Amino acid sequence: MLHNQTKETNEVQTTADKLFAETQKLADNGYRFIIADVFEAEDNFELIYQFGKDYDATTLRLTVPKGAEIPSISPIFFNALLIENENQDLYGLKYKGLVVDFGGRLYMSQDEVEAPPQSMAGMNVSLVKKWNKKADTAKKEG
Amino acid sequence: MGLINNSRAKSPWVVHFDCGSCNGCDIEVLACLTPLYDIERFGILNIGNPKHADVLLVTGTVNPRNERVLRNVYEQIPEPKVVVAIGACACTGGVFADCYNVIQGVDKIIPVDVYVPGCAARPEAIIDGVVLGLQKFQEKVEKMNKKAVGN
Amino acid sequence: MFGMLSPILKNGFGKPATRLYPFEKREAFDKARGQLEIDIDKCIFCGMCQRKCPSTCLNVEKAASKWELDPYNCVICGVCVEACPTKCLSLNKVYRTPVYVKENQIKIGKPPVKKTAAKENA
Amino acid sequence: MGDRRTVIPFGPQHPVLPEPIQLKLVLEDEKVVEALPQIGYIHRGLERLVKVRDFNQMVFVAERICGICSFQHAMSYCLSIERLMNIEVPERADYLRVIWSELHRVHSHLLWLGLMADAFGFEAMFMETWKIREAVVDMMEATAGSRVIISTCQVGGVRRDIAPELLQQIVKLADDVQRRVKAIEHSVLNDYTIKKRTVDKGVISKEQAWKLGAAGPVLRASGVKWDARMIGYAGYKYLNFEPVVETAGDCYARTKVRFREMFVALDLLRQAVAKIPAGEINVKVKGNPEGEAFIQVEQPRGEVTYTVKGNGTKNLEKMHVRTPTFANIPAFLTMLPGCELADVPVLALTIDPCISCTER
Repeated sequence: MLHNQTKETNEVQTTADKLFAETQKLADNGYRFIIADVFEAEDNFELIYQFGKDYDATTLRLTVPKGAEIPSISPIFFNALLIENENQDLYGLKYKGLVVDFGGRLYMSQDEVEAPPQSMAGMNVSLVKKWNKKADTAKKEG
Repeated sequence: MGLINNSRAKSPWVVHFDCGSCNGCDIEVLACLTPLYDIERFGILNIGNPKHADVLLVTGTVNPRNERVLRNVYEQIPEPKVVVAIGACACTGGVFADCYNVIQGVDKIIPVDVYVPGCAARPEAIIDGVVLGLQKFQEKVEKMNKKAVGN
Repeated sequence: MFGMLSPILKNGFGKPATRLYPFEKREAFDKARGQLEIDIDKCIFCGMCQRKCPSTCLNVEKAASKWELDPYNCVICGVCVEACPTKCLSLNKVYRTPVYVKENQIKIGKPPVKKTAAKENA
Repeated sequence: MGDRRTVIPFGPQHPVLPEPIQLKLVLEDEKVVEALPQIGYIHRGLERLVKVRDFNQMVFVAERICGICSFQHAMSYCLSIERLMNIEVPERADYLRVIWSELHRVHSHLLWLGLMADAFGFEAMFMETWKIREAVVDMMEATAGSRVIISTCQVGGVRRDIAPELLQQIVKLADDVQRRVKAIEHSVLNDYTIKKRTVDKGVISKEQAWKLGAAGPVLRASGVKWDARMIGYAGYKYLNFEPVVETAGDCYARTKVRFREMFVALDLLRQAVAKIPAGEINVKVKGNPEGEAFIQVEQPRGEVTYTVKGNGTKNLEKMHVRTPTFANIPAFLTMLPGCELADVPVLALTIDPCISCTER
């Protein structure tokens, strides 16, 4: 359950097909789009859309399998454009109908590194490795 | 030629390039220009054009996208030149050294002459760093003069 | 119109706002965080500082009784000082000066005397 | 028509903005028709660091998302972890958090004002505002030990206490800054040149601002009374204040909002010093965070949201930050069409861009 500072948000479970319609309903009720989050699991993504009206927040939550296309809500809320492009970059999600599509190149371009999956596979992270890396470069320079 | 190069060390112009710092070091570089620290009294002038500059101040972590911009700015500065890396991020990567989009230190991309530690580096340390860089700058000028005489 | 007069007079005749830094040095504040220092004799090489450090700038090797700091990676947060069980780490008030060449600070201490060994000797 | 169109890249290295961001501006003669941002020059990918740093170390990483509102980033992160772990922070720590965040707000707005003046070519005011700001920064150093990134927040409270004499000095500082900013306010808001360059430039209506998800002063300058501090996190629940609202929605209104916000912040400082109770400043944290939390906190640039998910280990599973500048870029893009090329720097500065926040 998602918490706000002071209270719990009302949460609506939805699916990828109904997402656009649900968002439209919220938009008609005077809500604004705040943020979309992605939680990555083994073979699916859990998407969370936050909407706000005054000091209340409403959450749309849906699960999509990896590789599935998700309808973009940027035609309704223009500000969803940046966050959806960011998710394309960082998680490899696919959005349908984005207003401006950077094609997964908002942060990183073709010849640059790819964002690692959230499981951090292929990233040199351990302390020991880092110190060895430093020593290696020192040797090369020296 | 010698006279011009000698006078360059007396009034060095700096160009500041932010590679991707958290703004902490940037505002300290700017703070050096403002009345309380006022490095202009040493003849140090901050300018936007790398072709006018002698000293390059680099702040922040380098990532593959701004690496090209950094190299471009560096190559446009006429010889002799001095590079000052400001802050932990520019020296080694700082807290972000383990991030996937961070190159650990500016010195992996361009030669760095002076390292200013600190997170964020204090204005006093930045002034010290520029002054230290100028000593090296003087050496480079002398080397260039010798070369010119030799030819 | 006259509103301008007071700042003009103040700026014209008052003391300059500039701190003449290299010639006049300001005293550091009591709480100022400068450089990390170690009293290596007190260190027991437990590696607590290394585990708590957010920027992985410390490296402690118990076998070689070596304590190593990369001062150019240190973000001077002071977490290691709070975490140190023997209080051998401290932050002084003097900021670290710039250098030409980055060098790690390596301190080699005496290997901690094992309690059991001490008992046997006694 | 076609040959009158030009694409002008604005940035990444631009004298007005110290930070690299690129805007591709499609111009028709001097008028901007379309704008497309190209970001990523500062992207570090620090949100993925949650996997290698434990939740206590992440405070210092979160703090370095942005050097200008560093304390508020650390505080928001700590608030979200405290929400997950159900930690009650001591009341004194709540007040100290307010004091440091309001000091940050004052210093950020002064910094912005200086940069804005610089964009106008108003060099003298740039120097004057930074001179005032330096007093605020000195106070941060006196209370926390460091000038901009003060590293005083931790999960469960704050790391350093402020002595009573220093608290009194903060009140003195507030009075002093108030007097000096009042003097500047008069000459800025009544200046003919500044009015000429800001009034009716980059107008965003109330509905637009709300729908575009604008945050902070941009939202409030358009007449929406929304301030995340009203939710009542940290010590704000004990203090009285009113969000600053202007209705015009143009650059002038945004400037005005920031001026008035500075006075509100100074007033909050005085209130907090007057009410601060004695007691502990932090509580011991046991266990690991588990669950999901969503936190909204008001920064100088607007509302930041933190979404964190913990899985019962010392590493979080996910942290996501939506920063105010990120939220304001769509609003900025809609302001641009119709304005002239020479207005772009001023428009860019009225959203108070902070690119290192935006890209993290």
